[in-house]
Parts: sequence; C-alpha cells; structure tokens
Amino acid sequence: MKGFSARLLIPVISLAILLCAVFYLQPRTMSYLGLNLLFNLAVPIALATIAQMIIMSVNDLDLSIGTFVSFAACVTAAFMPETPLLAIAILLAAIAAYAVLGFVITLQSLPSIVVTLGMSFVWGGLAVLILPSPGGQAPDWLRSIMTVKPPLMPMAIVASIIIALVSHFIIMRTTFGVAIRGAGGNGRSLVRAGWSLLKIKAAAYALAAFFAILSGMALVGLTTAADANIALRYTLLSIAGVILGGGEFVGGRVSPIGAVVGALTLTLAASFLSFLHISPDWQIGAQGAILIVVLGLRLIFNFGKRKGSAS
Amino acid sequence: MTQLSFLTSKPWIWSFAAAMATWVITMLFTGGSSFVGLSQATLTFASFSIIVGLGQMLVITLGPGNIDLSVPSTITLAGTVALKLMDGQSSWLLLGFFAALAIGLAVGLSNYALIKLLRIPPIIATLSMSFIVQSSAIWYNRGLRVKPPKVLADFTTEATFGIPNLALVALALSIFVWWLLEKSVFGRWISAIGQSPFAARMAGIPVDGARLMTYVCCACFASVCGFLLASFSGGAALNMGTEYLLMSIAVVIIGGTAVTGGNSNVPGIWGASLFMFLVVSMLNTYGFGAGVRLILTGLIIITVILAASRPSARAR
Amino acid sequence: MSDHDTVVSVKDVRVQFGAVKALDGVDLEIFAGETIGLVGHNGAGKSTIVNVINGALPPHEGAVSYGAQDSTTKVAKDNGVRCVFQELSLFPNLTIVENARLMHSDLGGWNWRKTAARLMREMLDEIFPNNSIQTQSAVGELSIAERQMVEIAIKFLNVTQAPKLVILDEPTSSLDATLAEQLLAHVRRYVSEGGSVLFISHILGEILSTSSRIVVMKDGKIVSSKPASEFSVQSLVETMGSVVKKSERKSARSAVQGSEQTVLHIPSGKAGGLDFNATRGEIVGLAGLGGHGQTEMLLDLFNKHCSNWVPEKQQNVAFVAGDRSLNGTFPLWSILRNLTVSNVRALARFATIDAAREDIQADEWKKRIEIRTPDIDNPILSLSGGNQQKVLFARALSGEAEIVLMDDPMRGVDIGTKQEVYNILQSEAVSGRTFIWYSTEMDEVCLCNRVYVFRDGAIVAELSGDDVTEDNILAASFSGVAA
Amino acid sequence: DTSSKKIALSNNYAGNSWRQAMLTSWDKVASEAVKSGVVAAGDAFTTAENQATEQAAQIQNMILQGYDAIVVNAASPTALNGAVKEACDAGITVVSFDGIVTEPCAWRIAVDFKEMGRSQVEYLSGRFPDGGNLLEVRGLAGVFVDDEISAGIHAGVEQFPQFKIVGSVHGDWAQDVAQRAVAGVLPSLPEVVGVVTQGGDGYGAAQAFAAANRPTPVIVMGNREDELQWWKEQKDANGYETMSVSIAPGVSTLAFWVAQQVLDGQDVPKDLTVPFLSISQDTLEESLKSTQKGGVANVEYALEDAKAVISGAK
Ligand SMILES: Nc1ncnc2c1ncn2[C@@H]1O[C@H](COP(=O)(O)OP(=O)(O)OP(=O)(O)O)[C@@H](O)[C@H]1O
Ligand SMILES: Nc1ncnc2c1ncn2[C@@H]1O[C@H](COP(=O)(O)OP(=O)(O)OP(=O)(O)O)[C@@H](O)[C@H]1O
Ligand SMILES: [Mg+2]
Ligand SMILES: [Mg+2]
Repeated sequence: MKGFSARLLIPVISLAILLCAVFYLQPRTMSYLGLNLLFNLAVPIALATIAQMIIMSVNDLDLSIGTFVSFAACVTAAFMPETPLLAIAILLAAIAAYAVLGFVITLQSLPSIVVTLGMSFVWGGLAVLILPSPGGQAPDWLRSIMTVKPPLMPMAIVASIIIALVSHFIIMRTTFGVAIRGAGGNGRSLVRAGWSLLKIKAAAYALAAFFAILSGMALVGLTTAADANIALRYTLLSIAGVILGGGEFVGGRVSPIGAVVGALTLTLAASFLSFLHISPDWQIGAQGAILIVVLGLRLIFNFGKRKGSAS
Repeated sequence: MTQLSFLTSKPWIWSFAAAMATWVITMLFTGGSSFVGLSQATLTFASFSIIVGLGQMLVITLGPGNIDLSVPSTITLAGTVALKLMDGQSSWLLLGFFAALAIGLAVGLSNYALIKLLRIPPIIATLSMSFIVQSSAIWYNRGLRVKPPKVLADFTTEATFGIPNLALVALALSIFVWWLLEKSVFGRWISAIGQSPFAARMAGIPVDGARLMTYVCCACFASVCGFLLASFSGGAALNMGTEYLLMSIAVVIIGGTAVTGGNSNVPGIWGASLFMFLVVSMLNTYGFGAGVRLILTGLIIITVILAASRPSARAR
Repeated sequence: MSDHDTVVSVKDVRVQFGAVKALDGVDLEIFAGETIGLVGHNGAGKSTIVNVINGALPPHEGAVSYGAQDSTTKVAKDNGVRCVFQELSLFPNLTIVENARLMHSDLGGWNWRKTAARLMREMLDEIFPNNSIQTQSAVGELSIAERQMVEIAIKFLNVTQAPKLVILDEPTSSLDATLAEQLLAHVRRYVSEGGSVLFISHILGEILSTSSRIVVMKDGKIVSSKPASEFSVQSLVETMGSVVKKSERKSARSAVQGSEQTVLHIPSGKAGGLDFNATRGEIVGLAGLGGHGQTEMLLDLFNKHCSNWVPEKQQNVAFVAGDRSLNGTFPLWSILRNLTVSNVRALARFATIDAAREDIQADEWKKRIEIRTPDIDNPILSLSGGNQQKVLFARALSGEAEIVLMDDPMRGVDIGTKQEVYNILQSEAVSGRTFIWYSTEMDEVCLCNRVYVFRDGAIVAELSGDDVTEDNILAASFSGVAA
Repeated sequence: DTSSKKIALSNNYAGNSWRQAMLTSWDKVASEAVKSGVVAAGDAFTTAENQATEQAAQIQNMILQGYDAIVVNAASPTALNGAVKEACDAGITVVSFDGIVTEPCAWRIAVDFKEMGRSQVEYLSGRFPDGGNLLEVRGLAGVFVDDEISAGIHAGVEQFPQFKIVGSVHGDWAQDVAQRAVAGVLPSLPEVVGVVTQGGDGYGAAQAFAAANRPTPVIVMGNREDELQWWKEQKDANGYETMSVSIAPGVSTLAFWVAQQVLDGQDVPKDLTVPFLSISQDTLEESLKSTQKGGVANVEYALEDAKAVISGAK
C-alpha cells in the first residue's frame, strides 16, 4: 500500500501544479466546458498509455502503438458506420494478431522493440490501404458517446476516471493482472511456479491491443474522421505517460491510475505552453523543456523521500 | 553442421543475407543491367544510416532503456550550422566541420546531464532534448538552404576507384568503432555496463564517465552524418534528420545487436543499412503502392529477426 | 505414516553439461519424516540434483519418481515437492500476498487476497515468531533476510495440499543467528510431523545439528550417505575431499603484521562512534549483526576511492561482493573476460587490450585459485555458484589494487575453497595489500588482525590481537560495551 | 471595425523552408496589422509534431483563449473537424488554407492541387508531343495533398496517353528523402523524359540523376530557391528548359485578411481559391531575384488583394 501511494503521489502533484498554472493563466479553463476542452483529447491518449503500460509490465516495449491506434481509427472510420460487422471482425483479428505477437516474442525470446518496430510498418501500411487519403466517418453512437454531457463533471474527466478504475481493477486486483506483473517481475519464477509464460504474455498483448483499439475508436469519436497518420505520436506519448505515471521500463512496476494521470499531465503541459505565448521559433523547444521540468519534479520528490527515510 | 552453427553464432549474417537477396531480386527486374548504378546508390545512401547507426549502437550497448532519440535533430542542427558558417566557402571547411562536432559534443553532454542529474529515462530525456535542438535549428536559420562549399559537395558525391567516398568514410568510422568495441578498454567497459551497471561499478569501471562518453560519441556521429548529408544533398533542411530516427534504431537491431545491451556488432550495421535501402528500392522498382510497400517492409524485417533468432531453451 | 514412505526416488541419474559430468550416476531416496543434509564442494552437483528433483532439469539418463510406485502424476509440484532456491525466486514488484497467489495455483477463489493474507500471517508467525513483516508490503521493499523468510514461509504454506518435501538450498545464508535457529527449529518440528526436508548448506554445524541423514557429494557422485550421528565436522570435511590444512588462526594471524603506514582513515560520523583506521598489509574485519552499516561503509569507501567519472591511472581499491548474481558477474561474457575486467587498463597498450597478456593472466589465476572448468573461455554461467565466486576473487586480486574491500565474499563457497582463499589472503597481505572484510561468519572474522564491531551504523568497538574472539564480538554487538 | 478582434494561426508543421516562409509572411503582415490597429492580435502557434491530434488540442486551447478567429493550416482535412466544429459552436470564425478542413462551418482557401498535378503533364505534353516515360515523385503517404496532386498527375496522364508513369516513389516532400528514393529506383528505370513532382523535391531528383550519370530529364520544379538556382545554371550552361509550380507560402497572409474580412462582417463565400504560383522559363530570372537565398518564391497579400479574391469568388 505504501509503495502504491508513493508511486502515485508524484504524478498527481505534477498534475495539480500544472492545473493551477493553467487556471491562473487562463481562468476561462475553470469551467465545465473549459475542462472538457482541456482534457477531451487526453482520453484516447490515456487509453493508449494503458495499452503501452500493459506491454511494459511484461518487460516489453511496443513501438507500434501509435500506428496501431491509427490503424484502429482507420478501420473504425472506414467501416464502422456502414458495415459494423466487418469492422468488428477486423478489430478482433487485430487483437488475435497481437496475441500471436506476444506468443512468438516469448517463444523465440525476440526483442519486442524490433518486432513491434516491424509491425509499425505493417499497421501503417494496412492503414494506408484502408484509407489512402484522410476521411471516413465516425459512427453516430461513437460520436454521441464522446460528446455526451454528463451532469456535474465533463465527459473527459468521467471517462478518465472510468479508464483509471477499470484498468486498475484488471491489472492490480485480478489474478490475471498479478500474473502479468509477475511475468515482468520475475519470469523465470513464474515458469517454475507452473504458469505458462507464453499464455500470459499472449494474453497481455491481446489486452493491450484491446485498449489500443478503444483508443483509436475514442479518437475517431472526437475527431469525426481518421487518417493513416493520425496517432503516430502516441507511441512516444504513451511511453512518456507511463514513466510520468510512476511506471518503470523493467520489473513489472506499473501503476494504471498513474498512467492515466501521466497522460492527462502530458496533454495539459501542451495546453499550458500555448497559453504562455512563446515565440514560434521556440514553441517546439518549449515542449521539450516542459517535459524536462515535469519529469524533473520527480527528482525533488525523491529527494524528500530519501531524506524522510534517512531520518 | 559447423556451417550451421556459424550461421547461428553470427547474427549479422542474416542481415547480409537479406541485403543480398533484395539486391539480387531488384537486379532481376532489369536483368542485371543496373548492377553498377544500384550498387553505388546503395553504398552511398547506406553510408548515412551506417554512420548514425554506429553511434546509436554504442548507446544501445549500454543496456536496456538506453537509446538516443535526439539523433534526427542533431543531424539537422549540425548540418544547418555547419553550412551556414561555411557559407559556401571552401576555406571555411574546417570551421564548419568542427562546429558540427562541437554541436555533437554539446548535445551529448546535455543529454547525459538530463539523464544523470535529473534522472530522466534516456528515451524521454533525449526526446525532450531533440525538441530543444530542433528549435535551435529553426531559430538559427529558419530553414534557409545554404549551398555547401564546392570541394565538399564534390567529395561527398564522387567515388574513388568506383566506391563512393561516403562509403569509404563510413568504412573508416566502422573500423574505428569495431576497434573501440572489440579491442579497446572503453569497449570492454560499455559492454560490462550494458550487462549490469552495478556490477560494472563494483568492478571499478568509471560508469558515469563511460556512459557520458558514449552519449557524446553518439551525438558526434550524428553531427558528422548531418555535416555530410547536408553537403551531399546540397544544403541543410529542417527535416533532413527525420528519416534517421527509426532508421538508426532499425539498422542497429536488425544488424543483430542485442537490445538487452552488452553485446553489439559492427558488421551487422552494414548488412542492415544496405538492406534497409535495398528493400525500399526493390519495392519501388516493382511498383508497389505505399501501403503494400510498408506492409512488406515490416514483414521482411520481422522475418529477418525471426531467422536470426534462436528459440529460447525454455520460455525464459 | 510409516518411516519408509518414499517421497522421491532418484535412480542412477546422469546429467552432463558439455564435458562436465554434473551428475554421474546418482541414487538418492528421500523418505517421509527425515531431514537430509546435502553437502559437497562447489560444483559437486548439489544444485543440479535439486533441479532434477524439482523437475526443472530432465536427467539425460536415469529416472526420478515421486511418492508411491503407482503415483499417477509425474509433476514434482503436484507431488508436494517445494523448493526454496538460493537466488530467491520471489517477485520483487508484487506484494507478499500476490507472491503467495502466484506460487500456489490452488489459492484461487473470489476472496483470495484475504485467504492468502491470513495463511501467510499464520505461517510467518509459526516459523519466525515475533517478526514484523506486513503481508501487504511489496517484496522489493523488504530486506534480504525478510525476503528469505517470506520465501520460506510461502514454500511451507498449506493451502489445499500440504508440502511433502521441502528443498532448502542454503536458506540460512542471509539470516542472522536467531532467525536461522528459528528456521531450524521449524524444520525439526515439520519433519517430526511427517514432512521431509532436503537441506543444503556449507555451514557444517547446521547440517550436523539438524539432519537425520547426511549425504555427501563429490564430483557428481554421492560418496557417502550415513546417519548424521556418525559424522563430525572433521569427518565430514574429509569425506568431502578437502584436506583442511590445519592453518591455526593464531599462527596465521601472527604471520601478518600491519605496518605503521596508514592507508585509510575515516573519522567517525556519529557521536560516540570510533574512527576507522587501516594500515598497509593489514586484514581488518567488520563485525556486528547483519545490516548495521557494514556494507554501507564498504560502499562509501569504494565510492570515495574509485571515481565514477574519470578513469584512474591506477586502481586503488577493489571490491568483492558476496551477492554475485546481483552485482558480480557479467552473464554474457566468458570466465576469462569476467576475470580480467577490472584489470584491462593495465593489460592494454595504446588503449588496445593485449589479448595474449590477458590469456596469460587469466590462466595464471585459474590455476592459482583452482577454478573448476575445462576451458576458461566457457561462459561464466557454466560455473557452479561457488566457482563463480572464485572468479570474483581472482578479479579483485589480479589487479594492482592496494585495498581490497570484501562484502561477505564467502557466501556459498565450500570449505576447501575457503581455506585456499584464506591462504591467498594471508600471502597477499604479507606482500602489502590491505583487506577490509565484512563477514557474517564468526570463523572468518576471527581470522582478522583487527576487528571493528558495528552497531546502528557506527563503530562501537575495536578489537585486536587476542581480543578478537567470538564472545567479545557478540558482547560488543549487543551492548556496545567494548570488552 | 475589427480593432478589438484577435486572430490566431494554428500551424501543424514548421520543419521545412516552405512553412518557415509561411510563418515569416504571417508574422510580417500580422504584426503590421496589429501595429496599425486593424486587429488586436495575430499570434502564431505551431505544434511540435506534424499530428492532427496535437493540432486539434491546439485549436481547443485557442477557443479557451478567446480568439475571435482561427486561421488553420490543417494536418488533416477531416481529423480536425471535431475541434473546428467546437470552435464554430463557440462563435469563432475558422478559416483554413493550404491544408483545408472539410467541416462546413469553416472557410476554405483552397489551392486546386489536382490542377497543379495535371498542369505539369500538360506542360510536358508541350515539350514532348510524342510522349515518353515519366517518373513521379510523391509526398508523404496518407496525406491529403499527396493524394490530390497525384490524382491530378494521373488524370493528366490519362488526358495525354502518350505518357507513361514508369516509376513512382515517395519523397516525403524532403530533398534528401526524394534524392534517396529516386536514386534507389533509377538504376532499374528505362529512359525517362520527365519527372513530375509535388514541390521541394526537384533538386533532389536532379542530384540523383546526376549521380547516376543519366541524362537529366525535364524535372518540374517546386519554387525553392535552390531549385531555381540549379535551373538557371543549367539554362545558362545548356539551355535547359522546364517549369516550376507550387503554392506560395504567403497564402497565409491571404487567409489572415479573409479572416479579418469575415470578422468585419463582410459577406465572404465559404470557398475561395488561390492560384498556384508558377514560374516559367521567361519569369525565372525575375522570380529568382525576388526570392530570398535558400528560401521559397513567395507572394504576400495585402487587404486589397484579399478583397479582390473575395469579390472574384462571388
Ligand atoms: N548450465 C550449465 N552449463 C554448463 N555446466 C554446468 C551448468 N550447470 C552446472 N554446470 C556444471 O555442473 C557441475 C555441478 O554444478 P552444481 O551447480 O550442481 O554444483 P553445486 O554443487 O551446486 O556447487 P555450489 O556449491 O558451488 O553451488 C559444475 O561443475 C558446473 O560447472
Ligand atoms: N541463467 C543461467 N543459465 C545457465 N545456467 C545457470 C543460470 N543460472 C544458474 N545456472 C547454473 O545453475 C547452477 C546453480 O547456480 P546457483 O548460483 O544458483 O548455485 P547455488 O547452489 O544456488 O549457490 P551456491 O553456490 O551458493 O551454492 C550453477 O551451476 C549455474 O551454472
Ligand atoms: Mg549450487
Ligand atoms: Mg550450492
């Protein structure tokens, strides 16, 4: 429990600080509509981050999340409104493909980075085949889910909370989740204890694909259409989100709630910058600087923690 | 049997085999008449990936999580600054070259400062750095193309004894890196660090010093690549490095370097770089559309990796 | 339950790794209600037989069978065989409860967290009374001793099926005396209730006091299997094949005289603590209960004298760690490279490593410290645990370092090898090296010229010469009153 | 009166000389307009990566910042529709140019990219009445502009069937990528009479032909200074003839004035077209003179030009 809350504290604090800064710079954001506009594009990012987190919890890294989300978005926009069955069949096949990837990567002990790098070309190619030029259309039900206006809290916040809770339950509470994290913590022991590493990793990959598909669908719901390059940057964003949320590259140490918070923080950081009015020359550089600052916050906290434990 | 074990013990064989196969298939299209042209073009363009790949390989050897994503923007900034400083004057050639190296040095130092002082994971630290470096390039020259000095432009586009000069440069650098990794003390050190940083430290290796040097090396290789690429293509462009983000990583790992660190190999980079260029040429030659081309590229990469892999004795 | 219920029987098992015959026709039968002590030199094949019994390593020849002859399942786990490995097999990122869940597939059900927490609490309290381990904490946050306790408790857990045979591979190496005694008491209790235990240790006292039968292995063969009462320490050692040169402590110690030249001095950090001093050619021991700041001091010393940034002209300190899987060996490398890594700068000309000189040095040390391997170019992982440890020693001693820091370096080293290493230490000290040696084993501490006793992160006593005795050290570590 | 109105530019990419010229033109015209009190603000924003999602977030932020008009060069014609709709709903004028958006509530200053592609083949048909083989250098796969220009080129080839496209590569609108891609297929291509391009890649193609020691075909240029310079060198040396066509980066200033006109309450049709900027053998010297060294041939628009474009469209 101790580790759990400490892992979460840093991301939550960074988010809170940034949010205050944004409220200060632009008081208009402090409203129902404002919060929704600030955060609604964080919803697909949060889902992609969860997908990446699941892969990272088995000590792998998925360099194809971005193209895969784009692919899922293209499938959704191109087929979902007219031929939903076809769309669902393609997406199910994609999940199966991920499971096979997880299986092969484990069986042959391949480096996941290379395999997913190769797959990123494959998903990209499929997306280009499905939508050679931008277009398609979000199905109405998806559009209305993503633009729903629940009472009290805007959709973006509600959705983030639901994503955080559901993924927390799956990854942190169920036996399946424990086994996934166990595979990352000590794969050899898992095998010794009689589990099938192959099955667990295949299942983890499939689960990740499921979340990534949700991400693509959410994205289409927000943007109303798709293109083959729509989510390329999710690959790096999702990795940054997991790290920001207190996850680690190896060892199965992850936090789903932290990952969602990390995704929100990244989104907010970009908004914060545009409220600052930086010269166009340095706007790109400022994005780097803010990443550094937000991650640097961890250090301050870690200092505090080390002092605390020393005394 | 011995041949078979030779195959499996040398992972770079596979990248060469793949490169050879694509080369032959591409030439089949023209019945062999494109022999000289294709080979020269391949060597020329592979040189750039080889040079950045060598640097990236050193970093990847440092172990899991070590990667340099600032390579593209370093290429851009080094090319931009060097060409603007030289301003087309051959007499300023050395100034431009050293300016490029200085940029590599600065980027490498800053990268490691972020990693070490702020404890930011390398993948994010170098990504953040790349944004800053890219902004510097925009601010410095706003993307205006300055022509390279004539001497330099000629050097980069010409060939000696039928072999492109660029390939010779890449060869020299490769031999240097091979020596570094296989024969030198520094190579031993980074291989040790890649296997276990803590054990390396306890064995008396100056871990931080060696890692810093490695990041600086990587950035310097990128800046040399930027310098040559800008001279070769007639001026620096703001997006000239973009290609080399995925490329630098791909050639390293397709070439058989372990992503888990500690184990690298130089010949593989050549095989993989030639292969990466040839596969695009091959698919272009056969006139595949962009979608199919991407899919085939991905599948071929995975096939090469599968061929080079050995099944684990027991699922890890 | 009769005394002659077979739990496991191993028949004429052979296992070969390349040229090495790790097991060369081993017959072993384990009955219910007995504790078998398994001893042997490093590389004798103990870990290998364990792996054969628990099913991780199918034998190349021979057979393993479990329980009665007609037992239907051939899976070790389903026959109640449990194994505590020496390199712990826990999941550091998971909580204790989650670890228990993964280790016990029968711990399912809707409310498994609650069940697991209750069972673990009970088992921990049963084996290690008065422990303060929380079942909700992540294993990674526990100390090494606590992890060992958790692993042992998990393996003894009875969810739906009681364990029949528990294999303990050096379970006491990271436990202090009290905890070790608690464990041994539990083992006796468990065996008296009909369970059986296979107990591996290089600490012969434990073996003799706990086992009902002792099996001695040598070079992949069982050379002796007799009731414990028929052995003494001396006869055990002789059976294992080590000729213990009766190098008397006293004489050994007097052979080395620290010179007057101080090579290290650390002022005490804490009020009431003593300064630390070491002179040339001295063997300084660090004692006290585990975890009272000895390792920290060694690491501090190391970090102060070995730059992390600039390569030194000459290496002045070397470090030998006992926890080799964590911070010792480089798994991708050969034995040779592992041995020479600290010293490559000295072996290099113009920054290029001279392969010929490297070979010569490695061969010399292979002979000197008797590393058991057919070829020094074999991967380091092909060595048995104890032999890997020897490589680490050779690494530290082959360089020019004047000060050698040792953090409990003899973990898992067999008694014969220990003697060899002691002798090397003595002769190196005579030639002017300084050793600073933290050990959890009293015998080793007593070999030192001078001993500092640690308590709560500070030095509370300094003993030298004839004052270095077990009693004095124990007294100082508990009360802080120097004898 | 628009003196209290604030206009923002949402730009998705700054990584090439065309975009840099676009930003410079915008800055010049917008700061002039702010100084003379025509509008209250004319800020430019650029995203770090060329991504529709990031730009959508950027537009949403602009809504929150209370801009009255947003001028967009969109990363995708459709993927920003959600954000654009939100802006319209918040009463904000949205004007898209170059990379236009399909959301009906926005204004579009479109370039007829199809025609840009077709006109290249038409020009070549004048040069080679007997036709011949063409090499096509495309842009970035999956992007709208690439698809449009390519469609135009293929329409052109249909119209002039004496031409045949024997090779098609993606140059990603980058000199070095184009050079590499062309160099890769060149050895296996038969004789090529012309290279049809999308802008920014002509010089790279020329380099590749030179490196392969093949006769230089007629390469359609894309208005970059280095391309024009090369063309001039060739022209002076051996009378090389070609054409150059691209969209002027200064079209951002046209969009600025259109937004200002909409804010001013003028009746502006939703769809406006700007001609692309094309340079011929005769205008080469002149254009080269007015183009910044290392930059792109440009035209900036004044308020009057914008008014003319608007009234022309009615
Ligand atoms: N995977 C392996 N590959 C090659 N040789 C091996 C392997 N595992 C064990 N051996 C060899 O088998 C022999 C027996 O090893 P084992 O680990 O069983 O010894 P041990 O009795 O446990 O020794 P220690 O007390 O040092 O742990 C050793 O000589 C060792 O080098
Ligand atoms: N990853 C591995 N690959 C191959 N062999 C291994 C690996 N890890 C351990 N071994 C082999 O398994 C055997 C057991 O090694 P380990 O270090 O666990 O010995 P141990 O008996 O537990 O320790 P000790 O030496 O303290 O008795 C050794 O012979 C070693 O060579
Ligand atoms: Mg062993
Ligand atoms: Mg052992």
